[in-house]
Amino acid sequence: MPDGNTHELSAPDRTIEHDEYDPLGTVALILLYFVILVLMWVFTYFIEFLGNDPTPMVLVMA
Amino acid sequence: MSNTFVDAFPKQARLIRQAFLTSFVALGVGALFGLIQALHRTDIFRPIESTTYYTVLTGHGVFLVISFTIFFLVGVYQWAVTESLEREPVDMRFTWGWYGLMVLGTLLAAFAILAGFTDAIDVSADVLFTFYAPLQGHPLFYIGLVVFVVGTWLAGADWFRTWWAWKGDNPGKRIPLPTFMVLTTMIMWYISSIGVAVAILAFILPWSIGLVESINPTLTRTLFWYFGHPVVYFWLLPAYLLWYILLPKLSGGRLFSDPLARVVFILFILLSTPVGIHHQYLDPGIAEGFKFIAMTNTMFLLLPSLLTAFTVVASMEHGARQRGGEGYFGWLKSLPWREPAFTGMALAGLVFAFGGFTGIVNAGMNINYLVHNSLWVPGHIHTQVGTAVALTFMAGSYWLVPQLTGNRLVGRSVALFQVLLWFVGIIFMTNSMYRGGLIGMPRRTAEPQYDGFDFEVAAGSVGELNAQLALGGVLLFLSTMLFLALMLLTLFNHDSEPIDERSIPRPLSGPEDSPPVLDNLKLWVAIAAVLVVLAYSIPLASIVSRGGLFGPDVSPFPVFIESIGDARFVLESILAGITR
Amino acid sequence: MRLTFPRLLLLVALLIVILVELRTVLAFFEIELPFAATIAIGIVGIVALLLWAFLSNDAPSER
Amino acid sequence: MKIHTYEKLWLVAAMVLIVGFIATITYGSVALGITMVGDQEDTIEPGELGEDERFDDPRVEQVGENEYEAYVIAQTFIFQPDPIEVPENSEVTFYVTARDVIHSFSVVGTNTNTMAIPGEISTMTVEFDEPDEYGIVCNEYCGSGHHNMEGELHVLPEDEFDLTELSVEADDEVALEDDDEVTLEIAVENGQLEDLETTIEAEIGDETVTEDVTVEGDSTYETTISVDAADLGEGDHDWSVTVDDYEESGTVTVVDQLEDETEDDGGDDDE
Repeated sequence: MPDGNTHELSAPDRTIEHDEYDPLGTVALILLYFVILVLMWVFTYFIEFLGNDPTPMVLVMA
Repeated sequence: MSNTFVDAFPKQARLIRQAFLTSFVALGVGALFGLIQALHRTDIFRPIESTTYYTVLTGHGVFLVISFTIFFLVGVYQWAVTESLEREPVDMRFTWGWYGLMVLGTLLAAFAILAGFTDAIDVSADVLFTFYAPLQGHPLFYIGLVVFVVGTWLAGADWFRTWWAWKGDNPGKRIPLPTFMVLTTMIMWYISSIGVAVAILAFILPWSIGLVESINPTLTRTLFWYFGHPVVYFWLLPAYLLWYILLPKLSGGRLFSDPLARVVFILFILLSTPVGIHHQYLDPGIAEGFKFIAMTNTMFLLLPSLLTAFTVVASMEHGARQRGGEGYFGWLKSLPWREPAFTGMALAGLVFAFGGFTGIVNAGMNINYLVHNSLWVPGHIHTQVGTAVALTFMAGSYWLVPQLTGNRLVGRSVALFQVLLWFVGIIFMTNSMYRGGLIGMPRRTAEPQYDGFDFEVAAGSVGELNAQLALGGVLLFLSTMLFLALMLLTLFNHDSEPIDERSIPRPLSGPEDSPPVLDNLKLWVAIAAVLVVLAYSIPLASIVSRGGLFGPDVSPFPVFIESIGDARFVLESILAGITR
Repeated sequence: MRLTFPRLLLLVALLIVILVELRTVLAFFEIELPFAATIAIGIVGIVALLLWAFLSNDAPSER
Repeated sequence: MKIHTYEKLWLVAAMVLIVGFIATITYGSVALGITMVGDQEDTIEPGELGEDERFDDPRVEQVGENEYEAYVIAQTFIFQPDPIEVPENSEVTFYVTARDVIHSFSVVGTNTNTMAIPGEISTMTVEFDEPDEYGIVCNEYCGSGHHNMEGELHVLPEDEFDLTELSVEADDEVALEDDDEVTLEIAVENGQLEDLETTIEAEIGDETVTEDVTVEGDSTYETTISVDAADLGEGDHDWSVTVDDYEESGTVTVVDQLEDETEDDGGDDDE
């Protein structure tokens, strides 16, 4: 009886070997991730952190 | 005829079930404590006093990041070694021995912590998971930790022994990947747990029982973090193992690259330990140069995780494409999202990827001023250990526990709901923690508000952040309870068979594609040791020469007898008043 | 049913998560979405998703 | 070793990312001059803070034109001094140490944040431009009262900030018979480096005495103001001394004759 609890892990439709497989989707996802990481980093460092004055500095004594 | 792990290795399955049971008991208690904290620190429901909060907090930390994670780890690793070497431990009595030691250690530490709830027993250890001296817990707490760690050392020895026996029978063969992961993790653990062993055995334990009078707080703190950062990889690597070994199978594909998986684990041996000082960026007494070195090491430690992201996602994509997936993103639809084991691990990986960003912020030396010890940090911990690890363990259990019991998982749809509930809960909770941390809310405190000032929230309000945190905590607790209920029902679901069998598909690119030097564990140990010596010898020498081995006459501050602490506080205040 | 139940559940979860995070992102750009508005948008979004999923006679697209 | 081209590409991208993070931090340190709390200061005996000239009296001190040093002690569960007051447009170096366990000194909503470890002294130099009020919290668990450990940091407008301290010594009782005088011994301490020009205003009963003074930088001006007891007459007289915003006050009693030897008569003298 096919209920939610008995379904099999479905078998692959076809077999793909290493040499015929290019992980295009992975590249797409991970480059997206790369861009998000860079944006978040720039935001967190330059706006959140550097905007959170006062910050301990070496101050040039006048 | 079923072909599950328990059919092949009934004796080992019994031990692993036992380890999982211990792990899940700790999870239940830890989750309850977590719920109490989430409601208390947001001032929504307070069944305890604020002073008792720290007993709860200590329990939450120790039971979850020591007992839950590490008992699960030994279970998974015992499974991985047995399964991939097709071999039983050399002596099963030894195996039960280390399990027993770990249980004993846990019980001792748990007694010391839980006794803090009652005045009837003059024992407590409200020192939190980090037990920074001169806060002083009851000696039983430290003894428990040591016994527990010795148990894990023997577990590692047991797996090495099994491997050596296997190597004798299989000369010249490459180490099977799961066993390789187990052995490399344990090497990292041996190198790093020396720190906490020295901190406790040489300094804190003698001091807590009164053999030595004073302690160097910077030294014990540095030794703690020598262990304290690698330990997070000790929690994480079993999750990595499940991602590398189980996730491709569950996706309907095969592991993309065995060689890179090996490289990743070797990088963890090399880089996990010489980074601990990044937890001490804001500590006085450690020169900025050492902090910079720790920072660069920590940043390079991103590499194995970034590589893992690629390999694991590519393995999932392989499965999706074999199941007919197409396009740049369309293949995502062909993944088995109705399978809780898969969905749980995939979401855990997603949370890990973005939680990793908060780790980069923590690792960035000067930006640490922004977030150090703020609520941001537990936000990070809960996305990483609390989700990447915990959710992977729970999802993994949905596949592993049927293998270990021979019973079919009960309530697959409920299980799917459970992992999604966790996902939603953790986002609610950590989102508010990150936002609270950025405006300077501290971690580890029982109260949401202070008398003298208000937190300035950029958008929304403190009340809203608190509500969100508490809601997340409640959802996480419900999710944990659902998980435990499903596990219990599965345990008694006797007249059934698991829907899957135990075989793991071989990788697309196997070990034969990599140089044998990757399996030369002695070489990696040697390089790791050199790196550790380079990173730590000079800072440690500097700390000892500055403050002395036993410190600049720092007296203990026992938190195990509350009245003493209070009396001392009053005395200090009077003295302070006089000196002003 | 246009979607299977598990997928529907997954989409609802993702929708809630995106909503929570989007609100934070918007706040960084100084667009403050009030608490009540967020909840309202969430409910509308989820109801829309449910309607879309249920008000259809197509067979589930699950493979 | 067989590695897919895309994976090599990602390896390069990952390295770029890592180097980029390190470069950002380095930029912050080198170009912007953000320093870390380090090992600049020698260790100190936490049990003997009272004998250390910096920490025997936790305080703010002026050391240059716009430069100040703040000596701060964190202990269960207070900060000293509290509040810490500094002027706007100033450079303040905090020296923070702990008396008992590990605490932190964290100025809420800023990057001014350090651990306070017994035996070690943290130093941080920061600039305060605008007048503001900040909270200070301890963000390291330090015992059962940890959540009560807070302080305040006030950045004051220049005209409201000073390091002036006023102290007055006066008799409680003065006798008429000896033509005695009621005297107020006044000391005005100026902790700033600039001269302080101010007026001392003393009131005793109905009498008012004013004195324009210049207190030199980093020194104390002492003066005595006296009024004939006879002019005041018998009875209680309130006195007060005002210098800028500081006021000291008390009461002096003028009696017919001192009754030092009579022990019974101190009965009403609760003060």
